[in-house]
Amino acid sequence: MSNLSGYFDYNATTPLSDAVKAAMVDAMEQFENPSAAYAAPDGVKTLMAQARADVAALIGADPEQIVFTSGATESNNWVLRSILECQDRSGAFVTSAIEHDATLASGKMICDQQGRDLRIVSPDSEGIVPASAIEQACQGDVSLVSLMLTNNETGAIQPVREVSGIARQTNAFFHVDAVQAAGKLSVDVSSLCCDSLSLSAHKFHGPKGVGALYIKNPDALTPMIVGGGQEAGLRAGTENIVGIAGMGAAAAEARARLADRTVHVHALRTALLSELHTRNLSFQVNGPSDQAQTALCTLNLSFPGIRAESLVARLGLVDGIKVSLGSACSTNKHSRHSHVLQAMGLDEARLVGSMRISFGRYTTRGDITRLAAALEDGLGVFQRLAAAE
Amino acid sequence: MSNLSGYFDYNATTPLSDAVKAAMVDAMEQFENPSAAYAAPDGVKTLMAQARADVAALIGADPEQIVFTSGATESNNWVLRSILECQDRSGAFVTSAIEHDATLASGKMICDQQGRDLRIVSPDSEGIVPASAIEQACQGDVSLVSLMLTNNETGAIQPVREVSGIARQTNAFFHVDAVQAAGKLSVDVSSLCCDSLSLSAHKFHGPKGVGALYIKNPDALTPMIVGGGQEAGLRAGTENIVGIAGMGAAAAEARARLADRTVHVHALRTALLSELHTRNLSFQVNGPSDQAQTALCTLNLSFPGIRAESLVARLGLVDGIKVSLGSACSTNKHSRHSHVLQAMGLDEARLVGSMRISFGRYTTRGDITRLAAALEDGLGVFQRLAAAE
Amino acid sequence: MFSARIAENFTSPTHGGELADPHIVLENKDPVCGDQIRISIAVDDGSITQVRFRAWGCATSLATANILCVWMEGKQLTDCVAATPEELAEQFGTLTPEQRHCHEIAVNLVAQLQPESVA
Amino acid sequence: MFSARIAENFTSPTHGGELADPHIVLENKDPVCGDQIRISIAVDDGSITQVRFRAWGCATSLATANILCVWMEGKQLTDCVAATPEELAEQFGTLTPEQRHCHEIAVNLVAQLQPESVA
Ligand SMILES: Cc1ncc(COP(=O)(O)O)c(C=O)c1O
Ligand SMILES: Cc1ncc(COP(=O)(O)O)c(C=O)c1O
Ligand code: FES
Ligand code: FES
Repeated sequence: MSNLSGYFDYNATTPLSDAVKAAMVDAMEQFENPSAAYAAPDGVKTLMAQARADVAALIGADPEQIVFTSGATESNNWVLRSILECQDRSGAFVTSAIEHDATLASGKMICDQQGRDLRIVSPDSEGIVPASAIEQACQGDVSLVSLMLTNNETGAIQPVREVSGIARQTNAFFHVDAVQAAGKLSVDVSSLCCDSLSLSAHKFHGPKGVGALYIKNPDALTPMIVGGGQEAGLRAGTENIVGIAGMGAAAAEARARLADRTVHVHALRTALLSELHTRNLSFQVNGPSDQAQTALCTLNLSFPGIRAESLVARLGLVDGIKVSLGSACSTNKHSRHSHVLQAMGLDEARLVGSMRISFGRYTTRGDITRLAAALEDGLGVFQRLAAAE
Repeated sequence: MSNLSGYFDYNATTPLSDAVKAAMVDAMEQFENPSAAYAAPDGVKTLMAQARADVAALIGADPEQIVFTSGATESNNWVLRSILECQDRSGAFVTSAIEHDATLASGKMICDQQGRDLRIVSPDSEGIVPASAIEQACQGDVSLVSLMLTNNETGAIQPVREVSGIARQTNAFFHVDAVQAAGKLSVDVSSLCCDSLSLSAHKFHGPKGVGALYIKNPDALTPMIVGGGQEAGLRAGTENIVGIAGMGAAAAEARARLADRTVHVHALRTALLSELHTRNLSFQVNGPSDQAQTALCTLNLSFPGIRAESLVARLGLVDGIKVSLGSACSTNKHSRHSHVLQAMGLDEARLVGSMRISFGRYTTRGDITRLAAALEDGLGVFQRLAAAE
Repeated sequence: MFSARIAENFTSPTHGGELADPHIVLENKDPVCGDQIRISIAVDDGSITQVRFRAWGCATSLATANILCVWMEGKQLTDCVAATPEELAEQFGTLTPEQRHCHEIAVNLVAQLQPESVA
Repeated sequence: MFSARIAENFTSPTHGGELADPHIVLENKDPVCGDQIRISIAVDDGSITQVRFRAWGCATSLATANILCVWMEGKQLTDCVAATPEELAEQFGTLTPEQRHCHEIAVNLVAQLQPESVA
C-alpha cells in the first residue's frame, strides 16, 4: 500500500485489500467461460456463486436478487432506462438534487428525450432531503423514485426507509443508490424496502469497474444489455470473473469488519475535529449536525476566506495529502461548484472554500495529525498571501 | 496454466497470458481514481493511456477513437441503441443471420419495440454472407448496417470491406463486430472502412468483462451509460483499471505475436485434418471450403450419424477434452441448434452432429493427436451403441 | 452438469448391445429431439434375466437406457410393471430441468412393459 | 496537472507581500471566478526595482502572480510595457485549457502598466 498515509479520498475510491487482491489473483487461473457446455467450469461457477452469496449477504438479499454489472454507474443507468424507457409507465421521475451524476445526468437525459416530468427535490441546508419534500413531489402519476442512502460529498444519510413508504403509496418503483453506504454502514434491503439498490465494489476495497444491482423482483426490470443471456438473462456479456471474485471477497470482508470499522472511523473523525479546534482553525462542517445522520468517514469542510482549490493543491504538492474538491468525477467536466453543496444553499464563499475529507480502513491516528498540521500550515500561507484583500 | 492440453474452446474464451496477469497484478497497486483532482493519479492515467494506445495499435486506430467498455456485448448493444434509439434515424437495421446474440438479440429487441424494419441477411451454405445479399437488403432508407468480421462458430471471414462501401452508399452507419478477428487476424480499421468496431479482451488472452469500441468519429455516438463523464463523456462509470491494464497488455502481445500465431494455427489445423483422415473418420467441415476465407483456428465439424451432444460430453468426461457445441452462450438458454449453422441451411442430421473445435496459443501438436484419438474412440463407442438404429 | 450417476452410466455403459432373441422389446423415439432407445429383454419364468440397449441420443438419454437395463435385470417382470414414476425417478438421482425429459422417456418405456408382453 | 513552473511558483512564492509605498499598483478581480491579484511595484529611474503581490485565488493564479513579479523585477518599465502577450505566455510554460485563463489575467495586469503610470 504505497503512501496511503496521506490518502483522504476514500469516498472517491479505496485501495484493494490484501484479501481482495488474493481473490483476484486466484480468479486469474479460472479462465473458462462460465457458459460453456462441458463439465469443467465448476471452478468458475463456484466462484461466481460464492461472490454472489457474499454480495447478497452484505445487504441482506437473496443471491438470486443480485446481478453483477460494470459498476454503480451502469446499475443506476439500467434502472432508470428500464423503468422509464421500456415499460408503459409515463409518470414522473422523482429524485433528489444531491444524487450522483450516474442518476441525475442520466435521468435528465432520458426525461429530456421523452419530455417526461422530472422532479428534482432539494435537500435542506444540512444536506438531508426531507421525506416530506419527496412526498410533496410525489403528487399524481409517478413511475420512479430514486434516492441515495448516503451522500458521497457530505456523508448525509437520507430518509430512505420513509421514502420507500411514499413510493409504495404512489405505486412507483423505488431505487436506492447505496454506493456510499454499502460496506460502511449496515445496509439491509428488507428494512429499506426498496425495489432495487446499487453497489460499487471499489468503494469498499474491491476493484473498480465492477458493481451490482440488487433487484427485489428480478422480473421487474428489462435488461439494458442483451446478448448471450448471462446473469439469468438480465445482464448479458461474458462475466468479469476476476472483478467479480474481487467484489465478493470485498463484500465478505466488509461484512466481517463492519463493527470494527464503525469504531475506527468514529475515533478518526473525533480526533480530526478536536485537532482542528485545538489548532484554532476556523471552519464550518457542510453536512448534518447530527452525527447519527452522517456516514462518519466523510467530513466536508469549508474554510472561510480560503479558496479550497489552492488549499487542496497545496496539500497535494507540498504535503502529499489527497483530499477532494467535491466529487472526483467533476474534474472531468467544467462545473465550478459541487452540485450537492449548491443544492444545500451554501453561499458562494462557503462553496469556494469547501473540501471533502474522507477516510477509512488504513487511515491512522498519526495521519490525522499530519492532515491537521498541513491544513494549519496551508491556511496560514494563504491567509498571509491574501492579507490585503 | 492448469490442464490446457485438452482445451479446444479458444473461441469461447482464452486463458490469461503471463504478461497479462503481470500487468493486472501491477495495476492492482494503482488504486487512485483516474478522475481525482490532486496531482498524483499519474500512474493510473499513464496506465490508461498506454492501454488505449496498445488497443488502438492492434486495429490501426487513433487512441482517441478507443472507448473502453465492459465487453463486446456492451459495445455492440451500445452502437445499436445509439444509432437506432437516440438519433433521428428511422431507416432499417440490416444485419446478418450469423451475428452473435449481442447483435441479433438486441437488434430484435430494439426493432420490435420501435416497429423498426429489421432485415436479417442469410449466409450461403459455407457461412459467408454474400455482399450482394447485403446490397439487396440495403434498399431504401437504411440507418445501420452491422456485420461481423469473423464468425465465432465457423471461422468464416465476412466481406466487410465490400459491405462498408454498400453502407456508405446508403448513408448508413456501419458497425463491425471484430471480436473473433482482433488479435487473431490482422485488423485495420482504415482498410475496413467501418464507423465502429467492437473488441473483447478475453478472446485474445486478456481478462473477461472488458472490451472496447472503436469509433471513427466519436461524436457520432451518444453514450449509453451516463454519469461522471469518463471516457471523454462517452462511457461513464469508474474505469475497470485492472481489466483495462490486462486488455492493453493482451493487445500489445497479440500484435507482437500475430505472424507467429498465423503459422502456429495453420500447422495445427492441417495436422488435425490429416489425423482425422488417417484415422478414416468421416466428417464434414461446416464453413468455407476456401482456407483464405477462414480464421484457421476454428474448425466446425459434423460427424454423420452422431449426436454431437454425447460426443462432446464424452470428450469432456472421459478424455478431459473441451470442445464446444456451437456458441458457448447458448447453453444458458434453450435453443436446440446453432442459429449460425441453421442459417447456413444445414440439414437436421448435420446440425445435430456438429461441434466446434477451436485452438490457439497453448495448443500443441501432441494435443491434436490426443483430440483425434479421443474422437476416434468416442465415435466408435457411439456407433456401436447405436448399431441397430 | 451431470450427476455422478448419469456420468457413470453414460461413460461406462454396462448393458449396451442387443439380445438375439428377446422376449420383449421396448422402443422410444422422442418426437422432439429425435433421441432413440431400444431395449431388448429376456424373461424366464416371470423374471427378467437379461436386458440390453441400443440408443442414439444425448448423454442423459444414453445413461437413462443403461440405468433402466440395470434396474430391470434380475427383477420380477411384475415388479417392474408395478413400479411408480417416483420409484423410477429414484434411479436417476437429481436431474436438471432439461434432463427431466429423460425421466419421462424412462416412464414411457416402462409403460410398454405388460405382464402379457412375454410371448 | 500542474507544470513544474506553476507548481514551484505556487508552492514556494518568492514575492508575496506588499510594498509600503508602491509607485504602481496593478489590480485584477476576475468577474467569473472571483480570483484577485494586487501587485505593488517600486520603480527607480525607469527600472523596476521591487515587486510584491497579494492574491486570493486558484493555484494557477497564485503562481501567475509570482511569475509576473519575478518577470518584472529588475526590468525596464518600458520593456514590460512593450511585452507582447506571446512573450508573457513564455513565462508560464504549457498551460492546460482551463489554466490559459490565468494567462489572460496576466495580460490584463500588464496592460495596466503605462509608462506614465509612475507618479
Ligand atoms: C462474435 C462475438 N461477438 C460478441 C461476443 C460477446 O462479447 P463478450 O464476451 O465480451 O460479451 C462474442 C463472444 O462471446 C463473440 O464471439
Ligand atoms: C453515490 C454514488 N453513486 C454512484 C457512483 C458511481 O459508481 P461507479 O464508480 O461504480 O461508476 C458513485 C461513485 O463514483 C457514487 O459515489
Ligand atoms: S435431449 Fe431428448 S432425450 Fe435427451
Ligand atoms: S480560476 Fe480564475 S484565475 Fe484561476
